[in-house]
Amino acid sequence: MQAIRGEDILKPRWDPALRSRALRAVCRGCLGALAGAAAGAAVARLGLRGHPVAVLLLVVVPLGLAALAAVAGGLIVLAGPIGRALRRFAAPVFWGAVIASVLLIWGVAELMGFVGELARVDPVPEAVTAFGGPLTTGELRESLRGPGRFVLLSGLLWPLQFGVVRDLVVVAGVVAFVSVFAMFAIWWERKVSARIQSRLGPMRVGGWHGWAQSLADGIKLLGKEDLIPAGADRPLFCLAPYLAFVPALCGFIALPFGAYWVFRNLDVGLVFVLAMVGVEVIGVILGGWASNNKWSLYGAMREACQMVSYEIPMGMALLVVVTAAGTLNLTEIGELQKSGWASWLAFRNPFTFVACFLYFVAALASCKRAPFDLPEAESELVAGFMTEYSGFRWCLFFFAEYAAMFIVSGLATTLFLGAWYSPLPVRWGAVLAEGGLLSRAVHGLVFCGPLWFVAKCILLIYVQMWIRWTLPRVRIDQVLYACVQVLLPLTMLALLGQSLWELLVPRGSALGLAANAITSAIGAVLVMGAVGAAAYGRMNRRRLVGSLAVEHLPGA
Amino acid sequence: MFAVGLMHYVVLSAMLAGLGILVMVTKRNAIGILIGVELVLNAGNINWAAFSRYQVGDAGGVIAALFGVVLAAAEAAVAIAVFVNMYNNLATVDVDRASELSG
Amino acid sequence: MFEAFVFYLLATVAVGSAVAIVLAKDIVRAAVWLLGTLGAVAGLYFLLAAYFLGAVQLIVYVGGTLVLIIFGVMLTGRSPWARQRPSRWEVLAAAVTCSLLFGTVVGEMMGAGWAGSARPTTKGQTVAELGRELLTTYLVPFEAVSVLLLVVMIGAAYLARVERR
Amino acid sequence: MARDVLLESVPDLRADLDRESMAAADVRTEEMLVNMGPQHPSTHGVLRLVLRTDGELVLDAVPHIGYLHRCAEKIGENLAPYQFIPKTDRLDYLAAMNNNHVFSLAVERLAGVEVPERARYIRIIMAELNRIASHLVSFGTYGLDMGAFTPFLYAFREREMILDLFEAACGARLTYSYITIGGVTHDLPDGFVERCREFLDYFEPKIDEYNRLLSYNQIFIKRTGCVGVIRPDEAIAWGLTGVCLRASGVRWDLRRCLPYEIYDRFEFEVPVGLPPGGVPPVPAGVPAPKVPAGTCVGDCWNRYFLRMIEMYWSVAIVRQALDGLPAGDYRSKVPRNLKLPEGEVYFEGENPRGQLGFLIVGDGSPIPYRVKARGPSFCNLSIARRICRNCLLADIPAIIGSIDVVMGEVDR
Repeated sequence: MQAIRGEDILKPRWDPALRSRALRAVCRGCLGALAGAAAGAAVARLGLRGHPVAVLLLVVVPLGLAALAAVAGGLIVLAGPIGRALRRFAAPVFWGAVIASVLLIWGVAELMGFVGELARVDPVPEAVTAFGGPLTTGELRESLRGPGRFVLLSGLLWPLQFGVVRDLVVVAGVVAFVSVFAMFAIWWERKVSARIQSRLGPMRVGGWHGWAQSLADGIKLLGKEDLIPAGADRPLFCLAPYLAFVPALCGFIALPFGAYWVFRNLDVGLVFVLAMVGVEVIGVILGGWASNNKWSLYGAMREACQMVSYEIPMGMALLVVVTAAGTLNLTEIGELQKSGWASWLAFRNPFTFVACFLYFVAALASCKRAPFDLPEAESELVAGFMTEYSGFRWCLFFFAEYAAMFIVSGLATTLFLGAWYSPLPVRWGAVLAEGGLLSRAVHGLVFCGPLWFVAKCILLIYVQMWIRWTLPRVRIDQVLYACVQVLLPLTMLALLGQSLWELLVPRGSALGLAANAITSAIGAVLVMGAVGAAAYGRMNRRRLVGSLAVEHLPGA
Repeated sequence: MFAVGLMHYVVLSAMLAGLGILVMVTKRNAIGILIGVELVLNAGNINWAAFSRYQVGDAGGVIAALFGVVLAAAEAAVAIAVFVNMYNNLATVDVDRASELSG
Repeated sequence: MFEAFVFYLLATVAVGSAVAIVLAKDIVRAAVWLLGTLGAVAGLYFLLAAYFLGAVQLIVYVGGTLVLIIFGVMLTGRSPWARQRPSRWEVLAAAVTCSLLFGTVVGEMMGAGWAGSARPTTKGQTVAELGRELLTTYLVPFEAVSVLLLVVMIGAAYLARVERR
Repeated sequence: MARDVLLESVPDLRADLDRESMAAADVRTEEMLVNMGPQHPSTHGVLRLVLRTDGELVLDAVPHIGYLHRCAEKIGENLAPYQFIPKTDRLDYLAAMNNNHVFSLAVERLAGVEVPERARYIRIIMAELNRIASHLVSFGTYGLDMGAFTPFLYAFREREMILDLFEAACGARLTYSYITIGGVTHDLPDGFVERCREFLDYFEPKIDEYNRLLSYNQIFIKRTGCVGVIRPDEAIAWGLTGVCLRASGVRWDLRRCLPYEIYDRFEFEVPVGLPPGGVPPVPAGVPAPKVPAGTCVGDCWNRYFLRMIEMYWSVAIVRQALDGLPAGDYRSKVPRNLKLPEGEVYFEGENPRGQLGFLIVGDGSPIPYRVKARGPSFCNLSIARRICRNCLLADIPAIIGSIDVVMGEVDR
């Protein structure tokens, strides 16, 4: 019997006729786009005297399309060798893609910052609304240092001087990040759960540890039939997943990934993000209600109860930090924590330290992760509010869940765990921050930057996964009891204590410093303990999982 | 036309208030009436915020609007509690059938 | 121009959703349309540079009150009378009355001569300023609202309690 | 008999039932009839429960059965006993060895067949290993019912090894038909004893690991402690057997009370449900378990925990049986067309889920006149409606899971 190999799953099975047809279509498209670009260049030069908008629309866009078509054609021609190479070097390709995307994001951000700075040098308010824009392509070309005359590049950069365009680019980036992150998180959750359960998890699709599993699942889900139950409230049923997903996406508007890496630096950033986490619930409730299924309805009711109650302790735990920081602006809160480990707000005093844990528990409940996953408790409610969903809409609920996980982890990171700063004081790297591109990259890698933020968020998400695959689920009355009678009083006490602490213990006093030192030491011990436990488990993996290898047994 | 001023907001809020009253009058379901009340309160709040920005120029209007949001939330909580109670007793939330309350 | 565009967009969503509430037959649909109005009004607050108010609108109204309303709809169930419509002339009379009301209000306001300053203020809009005002100038209403919230909490809990054996 | 006395002390259950449903009816809230099953993740197959609910509160739960009915008893009236053995596999398919064992014993008792000594030991080894496998499934799926996925895979990891042992002995991994009339179908393969010992040494510490992972988890205790409590008199009145009976504090285990086969030769204890602070008996050398606070006798937690303790004792019995395994025949000579004498025999044995009984009526021909099975799952399930009343929706999987029914045996 021939074994099914993993790589077969992603192997494209080209019908030769189809392939040649696709190739012809792509070639035709490429040639057409090139011709269009040439005609456009002529028109732009002669008719419109090289106006930047005209150049952009008539030359750059067709050239881009031609390039895309050429790439597509190349992919079709080289599908075989590329596929083989991909299979052969799956791990390097995977990690190369990761590093390349990080570099790409960084490069785009640098360029946007560069053009934004240029546009701000000579602020002509009227010019912004006028057709031409404050910067011409010529000016851009002048300011670009380099040997060549970057006509194309300056044409590409030109639109970036408008805020709307920059916003659109960032929005596209956020959507892409959320989608890719959700797919990564789904794959990673499967790997984490597999390791916890002494399995391997996905190993085949894509090669290196099944890294393309989420991709394959996504394609499968997109191809699934979009079922709508007969008795369902059709419009609401269709609308609900978007109502769950869009707020989760909006939460990223005010979430700062770095000092300058925030879409809108809102003065009320914290309240806004919390509101977005809270609005997500509406989609879930409506989905449950519109499905016309009793289990879905149960899920919706549970979600409503749980969210409305857990938002209160969650908000209160965050208020503890807000009283310590004195602002709701997430970027400013982040900036407070740049002096290394001990300056992180979780270690400010005992009350913020406690609030950190309280927040985490409340956050688990509010993004319905185990042990608080009652709205979708599969052993009780089949799949809760998602019972009747399939395909893409189901996928959206999933994306919303992982986006919410990232948002609550991001809030915890920003407010408690030093935001985008590393445990090293950022002033140690002051020299690097002043230097050129490379030294700034090193600075971003070692001292501060979005990578630190994302890494901390992923760590917190890992903890959420770890909890999920370890603990059983609590009951609805226990969920509400834990909220109203345990978490709420504790957060209230923490808030009261924190307020008194701010009033009675002046900054820099001996008591304040001692509390700071002790809580940071406890935090360090906790982290070291976790690392040590992980290392111990890694070294004794075989023994912990099972000394009796399967091959020792009869029948194997 | 392109400059948005106070009047734009005032007219919008008047529209919302009118529609809110319409909802209150035409719905028989108690929760529908509550929705109408929320619309009217929102209309009022828009006025507070708009006047605060364009006419008066201090934080008073925004704070009044904040109080309005809080009051609306409180009102909704009590109203829903009353409706649930009413439903428990009368098995309906049709306000026309809840005439016992008037006695 | 941009501001006007956003304003008209949000105003259309708000009023359109409100009209949809009037026309909605199903009470859950009405609640969903209310989401449109509330969200658009929150957007208008952001446009008015009242960021805190906008965020509070989202967190309290959309995340709290609306959930409460939908919850109430679910608790009271789809009773046979929930869908019953008022008669046509009742709707007509109500619409005429409300249009008259709307016309009167707008007319009065036009006549009141509120020009509104051309340069809108940004004073007193940051969270810090709002907080200071709340705890100085508006301390008494603030405390009154706090007491009211407490009373509401107790009252709602008392009312909604179901007596079981 | 003691049973009759206890029965009289039980209040009239039907009157109690009506009073409760009357009281529930005058609360004016939306009551909902919810169909739980036959396709539902936590009804362990095709059990269907019709729940009358008020919000999260379950006022009444009516089990509906019969979705897996395969006329097993009627088939038994048309087949020779040795042909019926594969059908017994499919009753409680998680404990096929035990089913084979009890049916074989019933037939042997009716027809007076002698079983060689070695076969008796092999039968004990197989029955107890299958008890462990069955309890492992029960433990794993119970974790699943409570929302903990990981114990399920741990349990299946270990069960896999037992299945490997069974596969080595008889070639099958689920429906063995290994224990048969007059002995077992094959002798044990070479090296079986060593591998079995290796497995036991590996497995015994794992039970403590499970306890630390799930049994003593505070959330788990809160979910299952004092939920679905069955009083001892109730348990007897409703005819519960096995773990469900013992968890209520009734020390009744056929292996000890009416020893069959050669169970009287082994040292083992019969654990029962204990109040908080109680220490159930375990073999020497394993960490002493302790019943935590928040539980009470006869609740879901005790039913679950007894299975964990019983696994310890099953390991102990298998060890003793491996030590005492004699050489010799593995099967006595039994004629193909074994004539069943006129008369009837009813024999019960202790299965993982309770007492499995077979009534066999012979009429002098090779084919029995009547075969009747008493399935423990069926009898245990009967109390579900009684204890699923006025609990929360999330308690239903907890209670049904702790009763641990196998629908193949309920519907037969």
